[in-house]
Amino acid sequence: MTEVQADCAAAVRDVFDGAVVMVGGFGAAGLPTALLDALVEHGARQLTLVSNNAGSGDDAIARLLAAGRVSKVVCSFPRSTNSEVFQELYRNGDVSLELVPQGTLAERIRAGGSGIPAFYTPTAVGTLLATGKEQRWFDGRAHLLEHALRADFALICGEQADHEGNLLYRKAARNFGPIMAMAARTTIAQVRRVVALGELDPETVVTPGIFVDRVVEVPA
Amino acid sequence: MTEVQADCAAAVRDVFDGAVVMVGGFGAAGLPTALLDALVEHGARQLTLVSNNAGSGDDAIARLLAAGRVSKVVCSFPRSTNSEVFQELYRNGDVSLELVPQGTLAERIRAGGSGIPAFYTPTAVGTLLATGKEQRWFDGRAHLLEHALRADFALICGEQADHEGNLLYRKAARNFGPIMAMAARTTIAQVRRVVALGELDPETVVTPGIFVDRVVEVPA
Amino acid sequence: MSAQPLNMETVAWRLAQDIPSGSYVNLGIGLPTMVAKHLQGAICHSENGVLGIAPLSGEADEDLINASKEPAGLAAGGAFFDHAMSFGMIRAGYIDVTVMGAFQVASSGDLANWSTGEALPAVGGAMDLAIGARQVFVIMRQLTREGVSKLVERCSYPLTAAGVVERVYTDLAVLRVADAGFIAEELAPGVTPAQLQAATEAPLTIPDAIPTYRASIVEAPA
Amino acid sequence: MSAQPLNMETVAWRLAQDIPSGSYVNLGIGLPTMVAKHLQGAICHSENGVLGIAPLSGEADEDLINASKEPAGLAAGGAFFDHAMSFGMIRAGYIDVTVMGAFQVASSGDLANWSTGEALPAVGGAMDLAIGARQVFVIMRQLTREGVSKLVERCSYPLTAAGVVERVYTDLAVLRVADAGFIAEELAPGVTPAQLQAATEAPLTIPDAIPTYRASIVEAPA
Repeated sequence: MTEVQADCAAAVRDVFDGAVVMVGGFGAAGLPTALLDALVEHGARQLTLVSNNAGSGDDAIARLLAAGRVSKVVCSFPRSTNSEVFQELYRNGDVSLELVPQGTLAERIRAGGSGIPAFYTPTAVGTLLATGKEQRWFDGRAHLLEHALRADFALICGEQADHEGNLLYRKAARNFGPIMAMAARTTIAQVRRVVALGELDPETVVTPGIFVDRVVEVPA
Repeated sequence: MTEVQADCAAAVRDVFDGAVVMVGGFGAAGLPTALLDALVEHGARQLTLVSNNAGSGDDAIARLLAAGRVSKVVCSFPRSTNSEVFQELYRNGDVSLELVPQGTLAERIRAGGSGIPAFYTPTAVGTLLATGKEQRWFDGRAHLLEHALRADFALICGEQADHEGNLLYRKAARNFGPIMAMAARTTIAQVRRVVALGELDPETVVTPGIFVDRVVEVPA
Repeated sequence: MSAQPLNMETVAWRLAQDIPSGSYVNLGIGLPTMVAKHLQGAICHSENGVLGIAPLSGEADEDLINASKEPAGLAAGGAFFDHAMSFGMIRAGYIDVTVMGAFQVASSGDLANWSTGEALPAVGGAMDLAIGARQVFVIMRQLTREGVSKLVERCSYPLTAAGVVERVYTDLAVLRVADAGFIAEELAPGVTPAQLQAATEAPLTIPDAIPTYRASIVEAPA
Repeated sequence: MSAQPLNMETVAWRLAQDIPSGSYVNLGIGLPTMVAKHLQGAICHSENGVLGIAPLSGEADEDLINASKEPAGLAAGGAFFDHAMSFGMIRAGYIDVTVMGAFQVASSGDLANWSTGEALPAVGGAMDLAIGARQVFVIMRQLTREGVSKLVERCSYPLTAAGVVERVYTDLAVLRVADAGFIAEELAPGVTPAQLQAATEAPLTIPDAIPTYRASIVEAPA
């Protein structure tokens, strides 16, 4: 059952201290800014953030970090342009980092959303990021065992949603949205427009509503 | 590079004896009938067929089987309505069968198309279909190790394609098409309509052309 | 065995009463498809890549079929997707209820519904659904054509999955799988506790005050 | 070190000549993005879920950015997809060429381009692209700002991937990675074999008859 929420505050009402929160977006594209701002307001602490980036300038992830709400970040590229907020927290030991190659991050999230607990990948074999990981050979090539990532909440950004929670995205703002929606117990989508049931073409739905728990309209 | 082929014969011209051929479709929906008929005509033998079903009545898979071209079938549901052709070949030992749960079949194909050599799944634990498979526990639950499936050729059926090979499907005829397109060295799609570059909305493309090598127009 | 076997339509109706509006439901091949028209507000998943699959209402379309490969319709708000996503949904626990037929159900919740040991087995999506859906409901006649109970202490047929069945709906009763075996919750109309007991070859508890359910549908002739 | 360093634009042009029309290409962050405008008929992949990414031509759209997070355009025949598919494409070998920058390339083909041991490393998609693409081309200046060769016998910086680099395009030469080390194939305009040798701290073969390539583009001021 998908609920259409009146505002972002209602949509993030039950994010609890210590929750694992996936946040969609690649740079600014697909970043669920309004939901993140509501999360800052909401006040949950000790969050584990799973996202490709760790904030840039004073974007919404940087604001959440600056508010001291995040204790751990799982991401591929924390050193974005102007990621000073994260860098200072990290230097001071206020936030820990699990650095994951971007494709492995995506595949771990997709596995979490697909009932696959673990898989093997050739990425990062023989590198520092293979430290402590099981290595195994398939077809004459070394691979690493990687585990699924799941989350308590996913905050994502879509273009349109209907009342069943079916989602469309816009251009490259799609990025992590579809797989994070699958991997979270509670998926919350901010969308530019909520439309009536039947308005979306069932052929073009990218994220079926079964993966989406709450939608909230946040016009561009 | 995607080639638009003049006819199905040209599209399947280089399927070789002993090739592994994935065939899309779930029942009649999405079955690439014209390509399969061209494959019968083409004459390649000792094929390994990877498909959900093993023919029904005198459909195109049954015709390929009846022509004696297939030595092994990897599928989830060989005992469809009227699958007599397969049943007799199987009973006589003329074709071997690897029976795979449907979800595991889909995931193995998807893994093959995603550079993932193997993964763990909870499906089939403790059943006859787990025989000989490595079992491993994750989060207190038993899982089986399953290996990726790749193919030399995939024959699939789409609704529209452009000259870059971008594909749209129609309704439930989508089924195995998108993942088989990813998992084959050479992917051949019969589509109801080939359109000019730029006619497909980049938001609604289901299978990007990078996965598609040949398209051939076969009007409904 | 003198129980008057219920029309399975009534059993399908009874089962549907236990599926809340808004549930995501997968209906297996055969008897389970009878449940479809009794569902209220549920959203049906078909493993061939459809959410919102519905009974056919209009012209048949060869590209829109259900898991039984029969022509189907699509509810407003439906969506199409590929097989990998469809079974990802199943394994990851997004399907609230799967309704399946069975050859045997054990009092441990073990399910046997894919093979009776025949030369050519077929499994389809049964194993994925059995381990993936949050609840597995079985609908079946309680006895085989030969009069043998399909509720057993231990399955003699190959398992589909171990310990997964939560509830069983037969032409004799509604049963729940519990630690101590089957617990009968309701009797089908016209069935006595003794008849149910005689038709069950597994640990079974029949509470003294077991109610008989009344079907609010008009039964078609058996 | 007295070699006149080439404008990297020329190097980017030279690299682009080795990418056939119809290739699927991923261009990394930094110098590799300079290759884009010299490509002829290649289809560019951006790991954030785009095929057909193109230089911006028109108004910037915040939802259409490249892997460097800069506004971009889309070629006819482009498509959008999610991150799992994007990296599935990469790992499964669908990207014909990835062009990357580097801190160091070893004569074994080892690539170091994600970390110089700083306190806060970032990896992005570099490791996936390095092992997944069919060919890894590196574009970089041959020397660091301190005048140290980035072509080395063994990388001192942490590896991105082992044994993956096929060709290196520097401001001094075009080099191929072979079993016996780097083989210089062409010299950049104005560079002598002695200058190339002096700027290389790795096994290097410079054929006697090595040609000098001529750039057919007008160089912008360095």
